[in-house]
Amino acid sequence: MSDLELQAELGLGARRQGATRRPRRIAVAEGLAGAVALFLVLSAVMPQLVAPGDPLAIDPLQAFQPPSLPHWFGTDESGRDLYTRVVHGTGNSLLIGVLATTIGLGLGVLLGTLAGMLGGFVDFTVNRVLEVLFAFPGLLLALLVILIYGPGVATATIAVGLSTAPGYARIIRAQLVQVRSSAFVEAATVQGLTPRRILARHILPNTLAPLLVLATLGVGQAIVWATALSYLGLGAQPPAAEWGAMLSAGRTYITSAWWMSFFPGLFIVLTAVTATTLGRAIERRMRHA
Amino acid sequence: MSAHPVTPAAGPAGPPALRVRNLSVGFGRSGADPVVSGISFEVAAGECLAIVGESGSGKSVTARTLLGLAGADARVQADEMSIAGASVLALSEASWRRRRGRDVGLVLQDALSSLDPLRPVGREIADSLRLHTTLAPAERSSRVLELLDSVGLPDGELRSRQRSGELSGGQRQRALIASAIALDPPLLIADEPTTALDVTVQAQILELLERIKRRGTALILISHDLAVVSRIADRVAVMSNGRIVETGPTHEVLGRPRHAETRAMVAAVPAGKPRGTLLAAPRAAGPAAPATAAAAAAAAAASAATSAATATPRPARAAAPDIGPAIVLEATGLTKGFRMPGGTRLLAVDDVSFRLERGTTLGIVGESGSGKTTTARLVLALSAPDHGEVRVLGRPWSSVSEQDRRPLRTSVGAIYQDALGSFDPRLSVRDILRHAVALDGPRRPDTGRPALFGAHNGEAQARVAELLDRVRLSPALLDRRPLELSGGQRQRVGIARALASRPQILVCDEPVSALDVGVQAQVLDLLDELQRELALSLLFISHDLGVVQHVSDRVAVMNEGRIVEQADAPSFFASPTHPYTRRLLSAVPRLP
Amino acid sequence: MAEPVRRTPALRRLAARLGGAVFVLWAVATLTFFAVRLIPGDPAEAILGGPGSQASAEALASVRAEYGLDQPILVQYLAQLGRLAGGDLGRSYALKLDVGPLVLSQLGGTLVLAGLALALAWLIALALATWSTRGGRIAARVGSGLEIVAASLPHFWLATALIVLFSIWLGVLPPISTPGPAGLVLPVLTLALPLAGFLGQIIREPLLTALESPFVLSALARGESARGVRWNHAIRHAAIPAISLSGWAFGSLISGAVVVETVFARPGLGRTLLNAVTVRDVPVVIGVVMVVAVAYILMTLLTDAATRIADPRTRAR
Amino acid sequence: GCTAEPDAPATGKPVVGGTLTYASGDAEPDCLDPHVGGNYPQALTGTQFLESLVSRDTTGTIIPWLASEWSESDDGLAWEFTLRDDVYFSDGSPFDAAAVQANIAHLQDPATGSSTGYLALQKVTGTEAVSATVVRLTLAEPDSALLESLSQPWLAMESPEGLARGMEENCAAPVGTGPFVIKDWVKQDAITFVRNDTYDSPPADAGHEGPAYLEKIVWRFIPESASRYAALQAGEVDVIDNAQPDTIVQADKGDSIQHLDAPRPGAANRIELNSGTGPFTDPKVREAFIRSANVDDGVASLFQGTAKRSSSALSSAEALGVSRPKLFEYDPKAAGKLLDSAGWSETDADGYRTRDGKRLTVRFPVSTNQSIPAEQSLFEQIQATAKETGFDVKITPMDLSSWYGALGSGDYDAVSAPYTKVGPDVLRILYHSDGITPAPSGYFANHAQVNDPTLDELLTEAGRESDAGKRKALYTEAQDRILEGFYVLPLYDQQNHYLLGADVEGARALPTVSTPTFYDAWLSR
Ligand SMILES: Nc1ncnc2c1ncn2[C@@H]1O[C@H](COP(=O)(O)OP(=O)(O)OP(=O)(O)O)[C@@H](O)[C@H]1O
Ligand SMILES: Nc1ncnc2c1ncn2[C@@H]1O[C@H](COP(=O)(O)OP(=O)(O)OP(=O)(O)O)[C@@H](O)[C@H]1O
Ligand SMILES: [Mg+2]
Ligand SMILES: [Mg+2]
Ligand code: NI
Repeated sequence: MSDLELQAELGLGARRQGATRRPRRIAVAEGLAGAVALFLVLSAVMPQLVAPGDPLAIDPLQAFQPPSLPHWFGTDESGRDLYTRVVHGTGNSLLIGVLATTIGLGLGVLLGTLAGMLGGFVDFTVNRVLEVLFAFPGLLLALLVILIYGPGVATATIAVGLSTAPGYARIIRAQLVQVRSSAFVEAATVQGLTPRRILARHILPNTLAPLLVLATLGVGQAIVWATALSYLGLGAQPPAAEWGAMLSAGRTYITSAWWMSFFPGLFIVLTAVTATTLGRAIERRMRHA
Repeated sequence: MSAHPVTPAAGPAGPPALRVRNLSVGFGRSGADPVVSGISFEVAAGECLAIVGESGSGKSVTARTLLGLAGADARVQADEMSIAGASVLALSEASWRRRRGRDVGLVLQDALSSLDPLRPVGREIADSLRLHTTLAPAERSSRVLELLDSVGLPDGELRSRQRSGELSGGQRQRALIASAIALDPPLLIADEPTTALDVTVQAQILELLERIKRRGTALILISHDLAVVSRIADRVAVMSNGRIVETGPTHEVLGRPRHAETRAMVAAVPAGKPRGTLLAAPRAAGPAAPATAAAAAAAAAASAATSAATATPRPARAAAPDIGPAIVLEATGLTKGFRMPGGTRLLAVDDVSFRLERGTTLGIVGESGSGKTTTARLVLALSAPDHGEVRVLGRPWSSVSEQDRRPLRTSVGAIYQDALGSFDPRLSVRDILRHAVALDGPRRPDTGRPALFGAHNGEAQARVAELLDRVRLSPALLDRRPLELSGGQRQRVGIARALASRPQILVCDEPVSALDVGVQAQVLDLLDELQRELALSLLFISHDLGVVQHVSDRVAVMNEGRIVEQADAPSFFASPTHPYTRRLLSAVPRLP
Repeated sequence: MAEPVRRTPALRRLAARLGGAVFVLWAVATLTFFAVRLIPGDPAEAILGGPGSQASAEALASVRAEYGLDQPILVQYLAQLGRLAGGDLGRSYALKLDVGPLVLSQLGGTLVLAGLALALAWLIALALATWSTRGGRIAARVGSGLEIVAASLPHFWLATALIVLFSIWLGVLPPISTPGPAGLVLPVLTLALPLAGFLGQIIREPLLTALESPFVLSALARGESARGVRWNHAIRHAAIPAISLSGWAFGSLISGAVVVETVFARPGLGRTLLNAVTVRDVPVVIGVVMVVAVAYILMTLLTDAATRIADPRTRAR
Repeated sequence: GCTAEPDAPATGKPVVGGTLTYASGDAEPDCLDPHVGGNYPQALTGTQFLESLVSRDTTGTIIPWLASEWSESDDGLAWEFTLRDDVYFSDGSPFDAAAVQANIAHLQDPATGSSTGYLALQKVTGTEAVSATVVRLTLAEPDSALLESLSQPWLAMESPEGLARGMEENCAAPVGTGPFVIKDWVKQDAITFVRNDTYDSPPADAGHEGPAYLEKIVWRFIPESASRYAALQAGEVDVIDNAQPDTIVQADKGDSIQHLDAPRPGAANRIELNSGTGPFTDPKVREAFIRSANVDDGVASLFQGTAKRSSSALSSAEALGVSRPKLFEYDPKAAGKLLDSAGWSETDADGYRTRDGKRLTVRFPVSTNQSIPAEQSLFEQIQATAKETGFDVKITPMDLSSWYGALGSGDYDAVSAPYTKVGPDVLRILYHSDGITPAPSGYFANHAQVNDPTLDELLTEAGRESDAGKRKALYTEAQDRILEGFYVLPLYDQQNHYLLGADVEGARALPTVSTPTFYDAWLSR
């Protein structure tokens, strides 16, 4: 597959000629996503405000309570309030998502920029490296990282970040190559701009702007990824209130206490959906801007 | 304004092939203005009705409506709409489907993309047969071959297996026509069938349409190119703003246009208008009032011109300032080859030499793929020639490094066919011009580079305003981005940007071929005016001979990478020597 | 304008492909070899049954000698490469089996799982995309909403939900993999749904674009039905980008298989890998990685071929 | 319902034939020969096709199996076993004295890499075939645990011809005398056992004679507990092990699933406190930790009545176990005082005790392979309650190798490790100071690093004592020393719950190490 296709597939940089279908107003879905995002960010930054309880406080006699007024999301096997835990887990989960995406993007930008800008041998080499990385399924890469550095939030974050990097790198490289050969860059040359100025003023801004969109899309996926690692016992460690860990703990009791896995799962899906929706909205706006 | 019903001047008895009375089409909310409002016309068998009009006047919408394809959100109303005497106003989707292709064929405006790029064209053509006949596959294929042959595509065996991407524009257009006439529909609608083609191919298509008409098919030809229309249409209906404003036999409407709209259109056709003639009517000259004396004079002359619909000479050119050499641009023996995937080499430019004198225009014509753009890129030093050399203002240009070239870059400006693509999509018009102005502005003492952000100062702003004024753009557009501008406005911003560095040479690669005649006229006028005032030298590349004839002092014809003929414009058009040139010139349709 | 079709000589292209494949395999082997060296723990111990066994110093030494673990790392690396070149994946530390046959025996199950999931994902994505682009605005919203949600579902959560729904509540499908086709349904669904959401998102845009394109209008003008337009023209355009992403999707399916095979107790590469990783069975890890890399390369070849068939324009490149 | 009590006679007439599917949540063994290594998963599978010299009944009495009788010499340094003369291995070779010799030699051969069996035979110095059916073992010193040791599946008898095939082949399909024979082992998927049609050597407490009823056992590995239970519910499998507390409760409520509760013998599940280094070198701190942990409520809520709180170092399956509930009562106040007196009197901002500016941290590596989820939750609860007293318990879940690594390097203050062995001799393995020195691989069993000469003496003495009364007294005293020294925090018996489909009849757990046997089992469908 050519890089341009890859990028077109991901709906990036696609500036359809004459596309004047401007989104007229904020769609209902986008509004909802915005509200959920606000709630999530608030939960991450000031969990005490959203759920005043202690996420680690146990109460064995209150274990396995189904959702009720005092316990909106029910309680877990140690009688901890699941609503409190889910809210307090937001920060952790979002942090994993954001950090992993940052790592993946950072590495992707580095590799992609190297390949896209220097071209020639560097491009060739980086492309081969990416090909190799692609041949490692993501989870495998993550498993290796975790094997070497031991399980935990930090490792899981790094692992997820690493395994998403090749995808980002390819997109960035494709974007760069496209921008570099675009007519407006040639026009700038004809105007007499120096290469460095062309890079700073035209190429980089036009390459990196779409990354914002990628990032929002990536955060959701990274959280889902990290959950899979938690499920395999390689992610966040108890009793930390991390969604993936909670979900995987809840799975054990799925037949008797559905709420233990339902609510953390709901929040994971909600976050991923919110991030994706917002990312798409931003993308649409940028494309029509 | 009242509707002008169009009735056939003469025709065989029986119901006309198509009759439309008081047709209106609107989109979206019911309160919105209709896009087509109350038009009426009819066409008889063997007759050709041309619908002309500026871009956006509703021509294509009308065509689609005649096949019930106006769109899901379209509101179609009419007193009558009948094909071969049968009303098609309230047809179900299924009955429409039975008629489309059989009773009426449509050749879409976007000829180049109207065939599925993933399917062999033979299949596309056979589809009409598959949908409406019970022919066996083998019979269909043989019919496809016949059709291809009848539209002038020999080698049908091979062609029918090719996909549209593997065909040239003209071939595609013919294949598309073949698919539309597969069932010999009594009515054929052809929407801009020649717009995207170069003259030679255009001539072939027109011939084909004429043949179809002679066979007794009723033909509706939609075009904004009056020259094309004049060649084939029996009657003309002029659309403006969704209405038919004028109608009548072709020679009458084009020869003695009554409506202002029609007169402006006729005037905007550059072909045959001598150099220095104003093309655009003043109302199209942009929102800003002419600021310079010359412009005012031009405007006055223009109104005179339109009233008479004849060529009016404009003020004489400014005397060329007496600085530097008289030959501003010189190309000698330029050669550029490309390696093809198979390992072969394609000589896109082959031993091309020319000289551009100060204050004059050298036009380069040639059909598609003849190497015009490649030549322009060599001149702009966007790619390096394999052999040969380009000199600018007498100094070496193509043979030096980009760094050494940079100081001279300000002397060479460029205007591109795809104006939109040549702008950074993130920048507003203000930023684009400001950056351009800064390059020409004072240089930083330490680095010798332009003091970029000095562009915020008053002087820079004044220059931006001056540039805008020059290209007659309203300052209100300053904060828009290129995507939010019309084609003509974009092209003007492009020109303003090119002028910012006070260039002496302007390289224009197809600067108007994406524009419709009206806008094209404005841009050509503007270039002409700028040349007069600033003594610009223009390298003007186009495949439109009419345009080139209008703007050039000297003309070069390219064919397969070579310049086959080069001469002063008047003698060139009067007495072409090279056979290729003669063929080219004879293919150009002209207004009567 | 007409671009003449140029074809690269098939042989040369094949050679380039092969060269690329060999490079990727070599790099994957090298990377894995050195990465597993970084894993803490003594391989000799792993061979002797893990650190829980009370292996004596002599036993450790003899195992090191037997497996060449006392050699300098470069020698071990070269030996490993030599073995790999000869198609020998070595011997499992823990299972005391030859890795080649072991991995091959597990490969079938995973390939069936991933292949079916890929096919099902395609089916769902196409069905959803065509359904939701035919209906009005609401259908389109619902369709793209479903796709986003499906793409965000963690595999193991989905697996659990499916088990609860189909095995425990409805009692129609076995919750673990069984020899018959019934046992495949839930694992395949689990892998396919998120992928379908992903593919659907990719298909939707080009499908809409294609449906608005002039060639569709011209087909309609020929008398083609809405359905005919969709299936004869639009789908193919919409599918091209997704086809070329299928190679990548296959890789992600292998990742998913680790989870799905664990949940549904299916034998397969994923489970083998996870087990091998937890007991530090280095040869098996390398073996699985190599096999997956080969499968990925083949899959990429396949998707490239599929793209060529679906989109003749790419043949010119 | 809880119908399948271990020795409840099956109702109705047994049906011959049928395939029973067993779903194991334990790891798939690398080697099916339990001599090699010797872990519980091997015991589970081994029980189906291997047999031991002796067995044990539910009262803890050793009963005949492949050996019909035995005798100990007066000095306790020699044992003679009389073997059944009508038993053949499934490869057709006879089971005789030479076979026993070969097995013991195999277990003691370092190349075999036996761990459990090797330890159990530590005192055995020689074997001698007195006749074809009488074998004599000579010991370096008296071993009161010898019979118990020999009853374990890890010391089961395998065909000498089978052993001679070499480790690799033998691991794939060891040959025994048991009621079933390995037909086929598809790695990562299932082992298939088929009936041994010539079988007739059940242990003395079996329900019938002759071949087993079942035609075939399919032994699957389903690591996911939820999947396992769902499969049982759906009827895809007939028996599951490692059942989750909540599913056991559910099963007990309904009629469609039977429950077989068979706690493992040997040590109880417990947290061992490292008295060798770190804060727990101080007995007061150990006691404070134990007092600060609210185990009762946790066990009650997490296990929902399926497990009882233990206050003994030994499993309740061990007749000689001693319980001291008073020592392990939750008493945070007392814990606080103890910490004060031990010098951990300051409290930092986070509420943790400090001494000389150092936080009272308890490093607690947890092996995810060995601790079921409920147990890990219990640790979290202990962590939470201990925090109230001021302990900063750092739970670190690890995979098995890392966990062994952490133990080997002494990087732990508390640890929980199961240990299954028949008889109280397990105490010697776990708490004798010999167990502090790690093997070359880093493995050692005395995680609490108890180094008490008096205790050492008691344990050694008890291991030699063959008089039941004296032996009991010695073990009681030893256990008191261990419990009163606050080296361990007992939690509950090692859980071993099997759930069976309603149509599985006659299955029971062998009272040795509580592995299930399907010799008497049949399917009533
Ligand atoms: N589906 C639609 N929905 C809304 N507006 C439409 C639609 N199709 C066309 N229009 C509008 O109708 C007007 C007439 O369009 P039409 O395509 O008929 O112009 P035209 O005369 O063919 O112009 P051109 O010469 O550029 O092809 C334009 O303003 C266009 O924006
Ligand atoms: N970068 C390139 N690589 C390979 N071939 C090229 C390249 N650029 C141009 N060509 C080929 O060179 C020939 C001349 O192209 P060029 O763009 O100069 O034609 P043109 O006269 O501008 O045609 P048009 O009127 O269609 O714009 C064509 O056959 C084209 O395919
Ligand atoms: Mg049109
Ligand atoms: Mg060109
Ligand atoms: Ni009028």
